[in-house]
Amino acid sequence: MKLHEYQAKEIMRRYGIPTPKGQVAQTPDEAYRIASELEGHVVVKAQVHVGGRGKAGGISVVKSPEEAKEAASRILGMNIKGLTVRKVLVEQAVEAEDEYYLGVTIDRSRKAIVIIASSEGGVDIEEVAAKTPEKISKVRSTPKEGFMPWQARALALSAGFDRRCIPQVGAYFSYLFRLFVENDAELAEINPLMLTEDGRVIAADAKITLDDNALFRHPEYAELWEAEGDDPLEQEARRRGLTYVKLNGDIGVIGNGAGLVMATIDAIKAEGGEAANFLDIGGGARAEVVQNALELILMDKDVKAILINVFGGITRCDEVAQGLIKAIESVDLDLPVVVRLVGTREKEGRALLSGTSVVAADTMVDAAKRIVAIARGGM
Amino acid sequence: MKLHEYQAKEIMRRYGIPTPKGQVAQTPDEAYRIASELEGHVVVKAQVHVGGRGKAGGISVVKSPEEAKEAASRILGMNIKGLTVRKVLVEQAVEAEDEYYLGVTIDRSRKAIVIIASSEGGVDIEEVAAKTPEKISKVRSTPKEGFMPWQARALALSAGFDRRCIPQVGAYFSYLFRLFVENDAELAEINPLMLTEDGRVIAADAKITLDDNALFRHPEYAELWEAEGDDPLEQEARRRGLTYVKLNGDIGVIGNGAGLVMATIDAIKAEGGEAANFLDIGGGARAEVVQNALELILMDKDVKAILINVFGGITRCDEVAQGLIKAIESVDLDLPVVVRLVGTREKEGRALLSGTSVVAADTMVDAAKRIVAIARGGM
Amino acid sequence: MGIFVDKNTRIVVQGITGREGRFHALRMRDYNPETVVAGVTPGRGGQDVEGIPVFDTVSEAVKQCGANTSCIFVPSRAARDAVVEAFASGIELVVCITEGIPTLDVIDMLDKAKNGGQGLRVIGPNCPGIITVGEVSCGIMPTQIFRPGPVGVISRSGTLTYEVVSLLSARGIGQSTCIGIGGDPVIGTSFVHCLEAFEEDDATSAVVLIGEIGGRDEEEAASFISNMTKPVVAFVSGRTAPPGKRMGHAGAIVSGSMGTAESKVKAFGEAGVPVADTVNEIVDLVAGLLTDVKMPM
Amino acid sequence: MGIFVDKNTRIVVQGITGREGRFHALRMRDYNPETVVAGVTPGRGGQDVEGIPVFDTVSEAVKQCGANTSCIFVPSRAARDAVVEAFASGIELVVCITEGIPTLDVIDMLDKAKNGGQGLRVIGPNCPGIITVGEVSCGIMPTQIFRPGPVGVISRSGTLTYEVVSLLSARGIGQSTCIGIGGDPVIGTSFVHCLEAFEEDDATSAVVLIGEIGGRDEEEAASFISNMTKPVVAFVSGRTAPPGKRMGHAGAIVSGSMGTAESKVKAFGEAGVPVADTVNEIVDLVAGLLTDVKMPM
Repeated sequence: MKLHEYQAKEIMRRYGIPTPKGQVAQTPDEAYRIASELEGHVVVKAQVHVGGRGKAGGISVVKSPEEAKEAASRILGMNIKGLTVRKVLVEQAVEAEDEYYLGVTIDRSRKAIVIIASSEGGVDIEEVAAKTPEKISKVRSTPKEGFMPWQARALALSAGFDRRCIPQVGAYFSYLFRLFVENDAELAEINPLMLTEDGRVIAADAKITLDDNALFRHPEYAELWEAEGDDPLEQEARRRGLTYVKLNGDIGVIGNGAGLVMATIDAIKAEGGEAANFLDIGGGARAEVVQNALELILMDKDVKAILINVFGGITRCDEVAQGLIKAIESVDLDLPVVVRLVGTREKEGRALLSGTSVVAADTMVDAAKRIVAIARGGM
Repeated sequence: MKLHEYQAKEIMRRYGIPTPKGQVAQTPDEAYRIASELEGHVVVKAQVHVGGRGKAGGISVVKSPEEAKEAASRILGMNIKGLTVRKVLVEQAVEAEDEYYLGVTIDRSRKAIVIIASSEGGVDIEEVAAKTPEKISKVRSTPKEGFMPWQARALALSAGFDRRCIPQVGAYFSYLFRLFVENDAELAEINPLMLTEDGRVIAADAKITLDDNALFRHPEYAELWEAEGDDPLEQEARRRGLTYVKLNGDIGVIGNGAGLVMATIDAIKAEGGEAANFLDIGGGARAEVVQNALELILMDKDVKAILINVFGGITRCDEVAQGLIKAIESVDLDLPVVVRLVGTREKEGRALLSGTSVVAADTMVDAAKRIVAIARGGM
Repeated sequence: MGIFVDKNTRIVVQGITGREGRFHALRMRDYNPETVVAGVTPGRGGQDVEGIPVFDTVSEAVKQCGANTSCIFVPSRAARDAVVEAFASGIELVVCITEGIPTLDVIDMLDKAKNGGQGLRVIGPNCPGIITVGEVSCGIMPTQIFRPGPVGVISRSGTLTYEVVSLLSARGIGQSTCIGIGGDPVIGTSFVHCLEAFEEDDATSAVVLIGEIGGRDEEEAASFISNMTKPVVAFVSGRTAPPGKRMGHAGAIVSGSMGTAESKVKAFGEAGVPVADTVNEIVDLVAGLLTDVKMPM
Repeated sequence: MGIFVDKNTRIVVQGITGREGRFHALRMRDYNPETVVAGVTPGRGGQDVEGIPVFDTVSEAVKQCGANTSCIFVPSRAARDAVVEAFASGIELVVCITEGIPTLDVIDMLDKAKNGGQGLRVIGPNCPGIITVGEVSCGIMPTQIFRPGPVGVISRSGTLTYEVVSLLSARGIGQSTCIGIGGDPVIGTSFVHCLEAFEEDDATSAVVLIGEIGGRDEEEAASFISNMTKPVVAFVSGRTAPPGKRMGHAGAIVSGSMGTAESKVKAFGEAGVPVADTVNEIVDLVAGLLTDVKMPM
């Protein structure tokens, strides 16, 4: 789960990492009020889960509360890469003498937490890694080992941070690590970390992504979780406990097992079609889960045809078929459906389906071919 | 810092350890109100930092809110081993099928945390250790190693806990360890941990002592810290930042260094006297600290004479003497004072003191002799 | 023969009294009755699950029944505890079926396992387990789709693997060992570990590797394969997945420019590994390879 | 000669730019200019303290100045970090002067030091340091009270130790090494460690042990002394301390029946160790002993 910048900064402040003074606003008037409590230049920043806000016009530096209000009215409601801006962060602008990068994330290959520092802040860290890898320093740790201030100082020194800010960065970096571990983050990033002329260090931008699997340990984030995701279908899916991703095509896809569903979507693409979604109903294929999934797919007005791909595995295919038929009937489906069913008692399952409007397919490739043909040409 | 039972139980509940339903009361009426929200038998327990409450009549099991009120009026204000009861905990009585002991504390010799379980609960664990050591199981760990539920289950099994409660005890014991580490405790103890007939496990009594040195990490306990200690002089000492313990005698003692002060008190006792306090002013002997210490000693109406024992060490004795004289003058002292001063420029220091009413002594033993003579016989 | 598990594997099922644990413990025992020796559920020691003795601790299962492998079905919040207990009690291989374990718990349990000594291995978590065909099944794979044969199968997914195995079996191509390594970002046993073992395994002549988007496991595998003597066929699912979205598996996500299908397909290509575009093509490629290599079965 | 530190000790002072650190670094250098080689204060690298170079990290002090010992004056909340940094950077002995460190921090830093390898030692925390008379002072002890000689001194306190040393020196009895092991509940070096070293030290003929209430260090020492060849005189302060009260030192507390002066005095008595009732008596007992043993100096 991605947090908004303002939420990430709240958490960072709680851990003792300084951030610019400011607050989130949902209306231009609120932005005016917040800006009038700040001095000098003020930044108004769109709060959306997408990169490149600045280039899209989602960030404005202004000189007065009036200008902050104007900027907020312009940015609120703006569409950035398909997402509507509903909140802006209004905060004190910081004059930077230097900009750094601090990040903590998971190193999948090394099965560890990796802590990354760079003297090149304010730009995409992947680009820095590609172009000037010598400007990045990394160390790895684990929840048990921890990350102590002396390690943080050594890391910052080796990344070329100004010596003046070493004691502060040492502290803040170990706070960031603690924040990462205690909140079960996947990413906790400060970019840029600004060094001001008077030697203070401030998190000017902040990103935190939390591990969805660990939310049971963090009931305080349950509300954010509810509201997460900008796509209403993805929100609905979460409410229904389904693993769903909205895609751009017109063929609804349901399958059991993430790899199988991905492969199915790839197969549709290979046949010239476009999947409307990824939807994994998980192991087995109980009727009520299929029904739940079908209901969700039908809420997507882009969907013109549906492909159901189930590998029965341990379950008997005739039982799966019965479940599918029941589910399809219960949602009163009038879109064309192709079903592909494999596993124990496969033939019996297929026989059951033959008595319905559902088209049965033999293989995944066959199923993909049929559904694409249907979606392209009608039945 | 010792916490009261009701405070310890609040923390335990926060960590997921079940405790009997109940609340703390400061008046009989409050006790009535709390008891009327509970069912069946209710316990009213004095909240004082001293063992043997039960034997002293500080615990009552009652059957109605009226009885709870009566018990509270009897217990509130009661004096138990010199401490006045100001609060009672009113809570649901628990019917126990079995009683266990769970404790986490510091193992000084092994430089580790020790986790102790015993199937003999509800009695003094030191006694169990002395009489039936086979009924106690221990393991050691460190903050880094932690204490996982499986270790807790193995410990409880080896201590002879009923198998039914193993899953719960496993969880609660690891919570207790986490509580211990996260709150910088010196002791976190559940005694007894009750197993009810229906297989539930409840912390019927709870003790937590916190590490004073770690209070900077726990601002939430600052208020408790202020109010801690039942002796008003010890409270005043804490406000003044002095290391002070009230004792039973009439000779006020001030020294620099805990070992030196303890030895001084021992020397007074060996000469037949009794110290009124332990007071360590720490390294060096700046005039303002001595003044602060003298002011505190003078608040103790038991004090008839004062012994000041300072080992100058690095500091020059003449400077210390000047400081002492200034401090003694500033508090307008009219009690007899013996000063013993050692270190660099010892003679010069003693010469300075000879011009005052202060009695100078050569050695610690000599100083003890003199002050005891003065306190016994007048000057 | 085969890798990691064989007829000498002795399984304790942690979480055996749960719905899943019980069901699959019995299915594993059906596959080879010798291999399932005990179950563990704290508080249920002394009971049994259709004759399989249940203990309160893994330690008892090791001491009394000689368990050397644990198959874990406990809920995700208890998984780290179960894995660490297993290794601390003398278990050498943990197959962790449980899904939804927080990543930091996985890192922590692997860290503690590593400190437990050499030769300890975790397969998974969030995996369907492992089967050495004809000898032992440790996990939840549908055993009836497997046929004995010379092809090792490694995969990050479950049902997609069954799909491929079914197609192989249908074409008369049997399998030596099939491992689901799991779909989480951090897993105990990577493709490379499996490839190393298959390279040494006399029963295996060729390997099918079923990868997907996310991470760099496939790229590292490609680089390893270029030094292998045995042929490998690869498949990568998620080619059309949008960046920044988790495709069901917690680990199946393209982050920035990391973990794309293109990168993986390219790495295999550069290492000379044939990459199938469809599941059917996997079988064609394997069939082609096997005509060139010695077939031990 | 002497134990733990000698003329080859090379000290880095962590926290050298603080008031205490600076003052004592200069005094230690006064005692033996060879022994103080560097200081560390993060962010102050490149500066110097009256000629002592200051670095940002201990690692630099080790590499550039050959430091092998650290003397720590940082604030209590930074102490754990400083100690762990020292060992991770190649320091072998840490003398931790800092007082008021949370006990769990002490346990954690000793745990991490232990994992750093064999031969690492922490003296303290909350201690006055160590002096090998005539060779090196590492800490805050008033060096002018010491005289070279054959008596090793170990103590849990500061000023009480100076008192005893002053009395010894005044009687013409010199000291080999004097160690303040610290007054906290958990400390790195116990009485037994020091006794082991004194037993092996050619420059030491007898030992004075100054204990106090709390813990079991004195009891363990008593049991060790019964197997020593060198004579030991003991003193225990706090005989009249009430139970359950901390007497200034965090570790000086009688808890239940644990840590009483009686228990300690009894243990020494049973081990045949003479126990002085007053500080003056310590000196009398030592003087008596030394007429019986060879005096190397």
